[in-house]
Amino acid sequence: MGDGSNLLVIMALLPFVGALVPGWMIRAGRNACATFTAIPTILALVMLGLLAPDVMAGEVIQAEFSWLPQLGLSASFFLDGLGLLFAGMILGVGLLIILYARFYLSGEDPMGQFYTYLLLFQGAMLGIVLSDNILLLLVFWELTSLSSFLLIGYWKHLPEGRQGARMALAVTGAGGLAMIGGMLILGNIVGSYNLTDILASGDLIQSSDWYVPALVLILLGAFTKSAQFPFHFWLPHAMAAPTPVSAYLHSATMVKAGVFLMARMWPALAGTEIWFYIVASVGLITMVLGAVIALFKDDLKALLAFSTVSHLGLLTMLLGFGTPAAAVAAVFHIINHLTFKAALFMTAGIVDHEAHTRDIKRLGGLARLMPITATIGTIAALSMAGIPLFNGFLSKEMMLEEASHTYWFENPWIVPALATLGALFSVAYSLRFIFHTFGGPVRDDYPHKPHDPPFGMYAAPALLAVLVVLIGLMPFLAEPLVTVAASAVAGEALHPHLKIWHGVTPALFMSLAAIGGGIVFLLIHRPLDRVWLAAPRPEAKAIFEWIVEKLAALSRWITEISHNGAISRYVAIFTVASVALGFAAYSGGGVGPETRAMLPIPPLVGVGWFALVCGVGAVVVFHRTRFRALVVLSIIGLMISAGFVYLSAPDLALTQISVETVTIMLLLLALHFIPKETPKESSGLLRARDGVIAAVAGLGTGALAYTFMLRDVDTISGFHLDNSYEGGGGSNVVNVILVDFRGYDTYGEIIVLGIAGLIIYALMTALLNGPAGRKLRNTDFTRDLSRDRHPLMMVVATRVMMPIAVMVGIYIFLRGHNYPGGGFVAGLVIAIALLMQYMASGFAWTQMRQRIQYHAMIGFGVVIAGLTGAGAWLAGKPFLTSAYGYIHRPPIEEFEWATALFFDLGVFLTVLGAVMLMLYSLSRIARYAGQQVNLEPMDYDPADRVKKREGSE
Amino acid sequence: MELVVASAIGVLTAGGVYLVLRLRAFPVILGLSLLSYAVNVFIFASGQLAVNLPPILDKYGDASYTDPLPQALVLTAIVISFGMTAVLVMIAIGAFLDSGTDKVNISREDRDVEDPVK
Amino acid sequence: MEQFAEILISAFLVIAGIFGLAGSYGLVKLRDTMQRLHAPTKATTLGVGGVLIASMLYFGLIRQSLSFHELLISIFLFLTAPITANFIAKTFLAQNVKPEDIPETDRAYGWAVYEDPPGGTGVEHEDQRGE
Amino acid sequence: MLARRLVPHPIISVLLLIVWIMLVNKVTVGNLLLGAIFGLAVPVITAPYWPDRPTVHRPFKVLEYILIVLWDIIVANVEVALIILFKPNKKIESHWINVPLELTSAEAITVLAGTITMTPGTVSAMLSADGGNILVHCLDTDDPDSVRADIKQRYERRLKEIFQ
Amino acid sequence: MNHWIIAPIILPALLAPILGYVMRHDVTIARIGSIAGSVAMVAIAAGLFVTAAGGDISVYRLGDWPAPFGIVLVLDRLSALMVLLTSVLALIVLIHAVATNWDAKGVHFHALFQFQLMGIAGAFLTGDVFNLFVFFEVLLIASYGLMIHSGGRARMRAGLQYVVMNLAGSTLFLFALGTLYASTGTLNIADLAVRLQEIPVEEAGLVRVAAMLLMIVFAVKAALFPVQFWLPGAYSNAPAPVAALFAIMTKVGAYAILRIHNVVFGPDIEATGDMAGLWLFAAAIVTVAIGAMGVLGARRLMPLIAFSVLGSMGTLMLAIAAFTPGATTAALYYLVHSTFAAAALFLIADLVITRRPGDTLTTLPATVQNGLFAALFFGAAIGMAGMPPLSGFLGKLFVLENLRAPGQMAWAWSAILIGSLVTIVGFARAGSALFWKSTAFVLPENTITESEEDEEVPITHEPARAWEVAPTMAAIGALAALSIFAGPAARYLEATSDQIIDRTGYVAAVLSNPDGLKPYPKSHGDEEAGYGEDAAKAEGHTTEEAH
Amino acid sequence: MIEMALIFAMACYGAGLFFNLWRILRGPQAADRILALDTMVINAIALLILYGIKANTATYYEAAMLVAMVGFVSTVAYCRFLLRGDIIE
Ligand code: NA
Ligand code: NA
Repeated sequence: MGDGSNLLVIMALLPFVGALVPGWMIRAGRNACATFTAIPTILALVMLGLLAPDVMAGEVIQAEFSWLPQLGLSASFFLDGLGLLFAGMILGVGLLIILYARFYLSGEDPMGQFYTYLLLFQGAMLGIVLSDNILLLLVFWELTSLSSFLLIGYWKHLPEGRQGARMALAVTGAGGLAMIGGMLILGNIVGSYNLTDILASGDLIQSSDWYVPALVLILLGAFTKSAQFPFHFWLPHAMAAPTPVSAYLHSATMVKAGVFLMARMWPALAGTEIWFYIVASVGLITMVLGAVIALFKDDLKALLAFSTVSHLGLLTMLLGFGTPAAAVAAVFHIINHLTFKAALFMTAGIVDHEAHTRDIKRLGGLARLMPITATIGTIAALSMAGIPLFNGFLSKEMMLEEASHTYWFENPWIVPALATLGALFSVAYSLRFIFHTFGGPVRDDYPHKPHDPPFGMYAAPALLAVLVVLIGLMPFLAEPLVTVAASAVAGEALHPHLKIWHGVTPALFMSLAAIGGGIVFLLIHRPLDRVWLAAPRPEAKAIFEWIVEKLAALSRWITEISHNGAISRYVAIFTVASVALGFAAYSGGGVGPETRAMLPIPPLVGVGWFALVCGVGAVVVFHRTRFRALVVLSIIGLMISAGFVYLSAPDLALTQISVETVTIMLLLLALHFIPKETPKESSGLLRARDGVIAAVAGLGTGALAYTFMLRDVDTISGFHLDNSYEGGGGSNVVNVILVDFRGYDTYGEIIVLGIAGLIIYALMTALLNGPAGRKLRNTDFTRDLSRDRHPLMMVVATRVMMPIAVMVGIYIFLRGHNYPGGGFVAGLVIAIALLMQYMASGFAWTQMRQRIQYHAMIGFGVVIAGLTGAGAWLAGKPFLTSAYGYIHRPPIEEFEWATALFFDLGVFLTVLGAVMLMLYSLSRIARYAGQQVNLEPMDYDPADRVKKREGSE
Repeated sequence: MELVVASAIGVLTAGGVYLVLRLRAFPVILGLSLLSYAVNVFIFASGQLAVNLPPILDKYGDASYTDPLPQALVLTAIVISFGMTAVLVMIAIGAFLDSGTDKVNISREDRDVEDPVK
Repeated sequence: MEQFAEILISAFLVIAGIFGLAGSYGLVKLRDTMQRLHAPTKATTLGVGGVLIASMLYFGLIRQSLSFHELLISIFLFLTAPITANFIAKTFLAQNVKPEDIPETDRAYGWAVYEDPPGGTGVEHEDQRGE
Repeated sequence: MLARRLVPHPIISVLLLIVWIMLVNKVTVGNLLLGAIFGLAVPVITAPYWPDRPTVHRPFKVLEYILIVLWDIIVANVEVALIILFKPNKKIESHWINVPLELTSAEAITVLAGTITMTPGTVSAMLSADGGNILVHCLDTDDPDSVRADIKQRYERRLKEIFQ
Repeated sequence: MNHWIIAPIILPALLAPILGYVMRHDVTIARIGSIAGSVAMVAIAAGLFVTAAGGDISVYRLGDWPAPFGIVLVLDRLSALMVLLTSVLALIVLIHAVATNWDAKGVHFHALFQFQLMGIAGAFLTGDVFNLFVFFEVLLIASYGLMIHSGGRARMRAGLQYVVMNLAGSTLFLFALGTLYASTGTLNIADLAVRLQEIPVEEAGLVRVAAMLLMIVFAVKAALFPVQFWLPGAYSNAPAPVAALFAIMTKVGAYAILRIHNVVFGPDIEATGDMAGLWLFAAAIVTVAIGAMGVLGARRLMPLIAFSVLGSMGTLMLAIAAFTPGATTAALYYLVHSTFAAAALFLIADLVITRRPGDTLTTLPATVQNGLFAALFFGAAIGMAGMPPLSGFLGKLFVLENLRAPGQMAWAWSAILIGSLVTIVGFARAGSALFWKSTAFVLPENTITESEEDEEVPITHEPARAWEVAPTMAAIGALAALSIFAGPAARYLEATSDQIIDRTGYVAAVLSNPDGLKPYPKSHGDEEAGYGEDAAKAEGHTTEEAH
Repeated sequence: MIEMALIFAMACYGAGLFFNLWRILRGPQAADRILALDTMVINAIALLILYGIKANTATYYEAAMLVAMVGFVSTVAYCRFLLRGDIIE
């Protein structure tokens, strides 16, 4: 890459870098801000100037950086004639706008923000015209949508601004997304996203099956951006933006992006029938429609906006014609439209700024009050009208010429006639702009007395007006630029000659007809206006907003109906989906033959099964009477534990039965605070539905289990059986799996418990400190059927049983590695023993005698388990590697130790701590709820009676 | 025997699902407990069912044993579901105390109307 | 000897079975809750006791491995059965029986379920006084 | 005092040693030693929950009491089993009996209540609020007073000797 | 063996108890400890990332047991990436929580937070399906605690629903695992992959059920239709920083599908075929639609963001469902992107809604720093909606580019593009109401005080300090960085995707047990050797340990 | 002979389970249900021990012991719930 490439890249990025400036410089004042904002633009212009000679000489300057090669996205830029033209416009007008905005924006407007957005937009726009990679182009394309959103919504307090911004974003955004699709298809056809490659593959593209979808999607992008029918409606509403924005985005640059894109893709996409019929037709319709509407707009900016729509239609139509001459006309008109339309917007802005209104009906006679402005405006408007000697005339003549020999479905009249009609309306609204604003007598009812603005404000439009005249008189000045640009569009070298007089051509007559007709229309504007106002016509904004609102309402309806907070339904859907998809999956395969005979069913097992089924049925039937449901729940736990015993799973039985008990305790504690009954509220239909879902789910799981139980597979557990004793030092294989082979699972499992303890404690704290705390204090939860809280008999029995239970706990803990048991069950046994103590003597009394904090116990447990596991690192072994050995030292004949025991100790402590912390938290809530606290271990010790009697005697 | 276990799993699942679909927190908790029984037995059954072959190694004999791995998995699952149930129970209490209702479904009115604590 | 042991064990098992069945049957047969309370707390206790003794004898005499851990379960049951019965009885009384329907204590204090113990039922906890 | 702190409940310690042996189900020196260690250690942990240890005066009386109760339990079971199995419900005549107590030790009252529950046709339903009476439910009797007298004579008297 | 592999799990697992039990009385110390731990976690994760970048798959055999008998941790590019992503996100969220004082609004925040990290890291690193379940539970239960952190009426009830739904999901997980073990006899992912290759489709009924149920389980986590219903309620009622952290939680589901349904049930496996892809694809399409509609129809900011998360999960899943290397690369890119995008949105939402009464999108007076918040919201929103210059746009292009299969393209493209449009419109409406319209709005004097009194969450009118804004900026910065460095990122992700799809490499690494492992196999089975010593074995032929 | 006696005893306790179940489901008083459940637990203990004899193993003894212990605790808890509302006040 040469110097030119570097310069090109720097130029492309300058506005983005520059966007950082205003936000920072605004602290130095508004003048400094504007000045420093201009600098990046000026620099970029200078660079463009440096590059221009090479481009004018026919060279294409390229630069490429890798960005996301996996996608085919690279940061590639190139500068050819078309790019040069547009870059020049973007930067040149940009500079003028910066100048103009400095004077236009009032003191309350955040100028830093404005310039930041403006430069962001400038960068995005520049990016579009310089991209040599269509994905990169898409990036910049979407960026223009975003930055224009910010600019249109700049006056955020104005509803029109917000709505206009959203509408512009929605419409251009939609087009942009369609274009993404189109570009991706296009890239796929060509096999490259590089624009240069794509432009060279026109034939390949146009012969592809995917040509039409790609074309349509890309055109959607272009049409929305360039406000082509039927997407034209957003543009006038974007006029809510400050006038500099309208002048810059909505006349000079952004709306031309669509036109640019069509011009850019011309070699690749244009020239086919479908291209002609879509593009030219849409352009033609837009041109006429825009012009007609413009005539009846009273707001100066709206008038100009629809005029812009019309002119964009004109450009689109020209590009749609697909001939080199039309390309030349289009390029030339792009330049001319830029000059007069930007000048007109700025003029309108000045009028608004001075007179405090843009309503034509409230204006008139300004020529005398602000002659400079009037002069500028008149020159520009005459150009817009296509009056000879101004530049607009030249390109319009070329357009009419092209239209005059264009056939539309073999009809030679339609296109020229409509083109003339468009030109006619164009003359009419242009003249209306001049005469109804500046002409006529001076009025005395302006909202504000207008004067010509300071030089800074009219300098920019004045300069443009000068250009209008210059090009109008000496079109050859523009010829080199038009030549390179048009050649770039056409993809071949063109040699156009721009001149004022073309001789007596059909175009001349069409032009004359337009001017004459235009004058007539202006004269009869008043009655026409009445007819227009009386005629029913769709209000695009209203329709758009109606559609968006309806879509939003529909979305809201669907969303809220489906996500209505009914977890029951969510779970029902989840269940049905699981069963259905599971079944679908199953039916796609098959199962092998049964490989195992069924085990016999002893009668006792049948009894247990019956009790279990009854238990489940009873829980379901009794579930409204909550306590009763809890009682029958115990049957199920008991039967399952018995089943585990019978089916060779003693460890499971131990765990199941102890967990079951603690769970019941928790549920009982919970039931204390919540309603004791469940109201009957689901309808019969709902219950039936749930019944069916439940039955299907039950059948599914049952059948699944039945299927796999009769089929053997080879499992990895043979290894565990083989290595448990020698490798893990224990003969209870289940325990060795838990603390060794899969000790890591157990580590996770105790952490779950520890977290559960923490959450419950945290929740309790949050509850007591929140509104629930207040409520608790005012609610009496006590059932208080009985007046004895801590009966003597229970206390005494517990005193004896406590130590025994602790002993059992120790025993279960120590033997776990070799026999059923282990840290988890031991922890629960001790917890249950403590629970017994709490039930006997009450929480307060017991807690007072409790020396170890449960928090600490959980912490120690988790840390001990973790450190035991990490201890293996000392031996260079992985986490949780165990060691074991035997101590032979009389009188203890053989004492076996294993590091797994320490791990199990961690398990034990965590379990105990977590369970007790849960109980503690629940009990704390109860105490908060106004419960009395006991200071004695039992309600009344009869021995006290004796002591008292003795004392009194 | 397999039929007994499979049907027990089915019944437990059905009961559990039915209760989980109820509208109040308490039956939902009961339902989840039943489901947790069901799934524990289900995993347990994924090994071979065997009578009187507990995986406690006999140091001196060469006995055969049932598959110990599913048992270990079930143990882990039991403990985890205990922790989960405990948290769920506590949150149910919290939700009830905070909002005055133990409905599990949150209706539009619940979301829109901010009734202060009574 | 073996023969005798078998007879002994079988006898215990049969007796235990009968008592166990009687206890559970009583639960169904008897008229009201307090009556039903008699059945299991007695019959079942001896039933299980019989089973436990049979088990001890079986492992001690037949399997020649002296076993007495069954005793522990017996101790447990003997310790807990009265407490259980006591609680169930109180539950029944508190829910279903008015103080008038049972004999009075003929002393200063009535029955525990209906009357506070001397000295009341504890004190307020700091939690209730607010934090 | 230190001894009391270290061995808060000697009887419990012995009991726990026995429990340990029952648990491990194997009498070896090692197990005895381990059992002794735990037997001493566990009561130290649980001692706070049993602040005033009861005193037992006559160990032989304890043995005698246990034997009597065991015998009565067997009798009770037979009697109740017969009532349940063969007596028509209509003919079963239940009674509430108020038994005033002379015992004042909580442990003694508990043992008495337990004994009542385990023996013929009686269940101790509750105590009075100050622990001075036991409410007994009698399954089937035509003479409630004799039942009360029996309880006081056969059990309370012996317990009084043991505990007071 | 590289012990650092387990560090992302052990570090928070040891730190959390200390935070929860020792430091629970002093919030300052807890904060220092927690942040220090999280910084260390980022460093460790970065180290692991570098280690894995080379392409070697490191296996950590817990307890020194050989795979598949013990549990192994597997560090490959994917797990390293996910752990790094988690730790960076966590640090950002943690700083936000501390700076905005969220952590002090309830107890045990830091302990739960660290446990949450442990669970997530554990899920990403494990090579065992049951262990995956265990760590799912760890991360879930920690998330329950975080979800209801600081309490409140709506949060509590939403929390209850969140727990119920996830318990249902966990139950299904266990059903799936039971079926899987019953039909394959193993739990190790690599071993499952080997065994699955052997199962002919005529006998694959059970494993197919297992595969499908597992997919549903993961879909619940990833919030895919029709099991996505829980997400909006949960995320919109969680404390906003927690919701930001949850951005990674949905990714856990996505990760699991990427891992399990590529390595074990890959589309080229005869037994399961393209079953997963088909269903995932359909579900993802609907999810995108639901997300977009939710964004457009939202009345409140938090649900709006939650629905946008749904939509992004749909897009992500579309890419995952293709099960091709290119689409997987795109999926990974989008995964990283959408994590930070969601986090950024929730964080900025937190800054805003703690300064106004509630998060309704009705107009209320502008908050302090309206302009700053608006800018941050704009940045985060264009990130999420997939607009340039942030990474969402590239991610979207990337996904679209790789979904070109016939029958796939029309649906996927329409869904993603139309979904984007609707999302953009939705965000524009919301942002306009929150930040633009508010500038023109003044609430009548008396109403504001009244509504403030009722609020459970007190409103602050303090401007956000630098520390409070920095994490949001960092998240948006991550999006920018991901966009600028898309090339290098995609290179790594491409390699990652190749590694994911290369089942053989994974299996070989996991099942090749070096000598010197503990149990000296008294070989299991009749074949002399233990389990697959090398790739050759893993790759193809059977491991029939006929018993 | 022992075999026969075992089967007899098991049949007795098995039948007992039915009676317990009946009473649990039938009530009518909560006390009845608790009582029946407690009895069922005790019957289950007996069955466990019987099964231990039949299977000729002591492995299941711990289960019986644990059932005895937790059965008591849960019975007390059920009663306390009805009596006092809060089981560990
Ligand atoms: Na364990
Ligand atoms: Na099987």
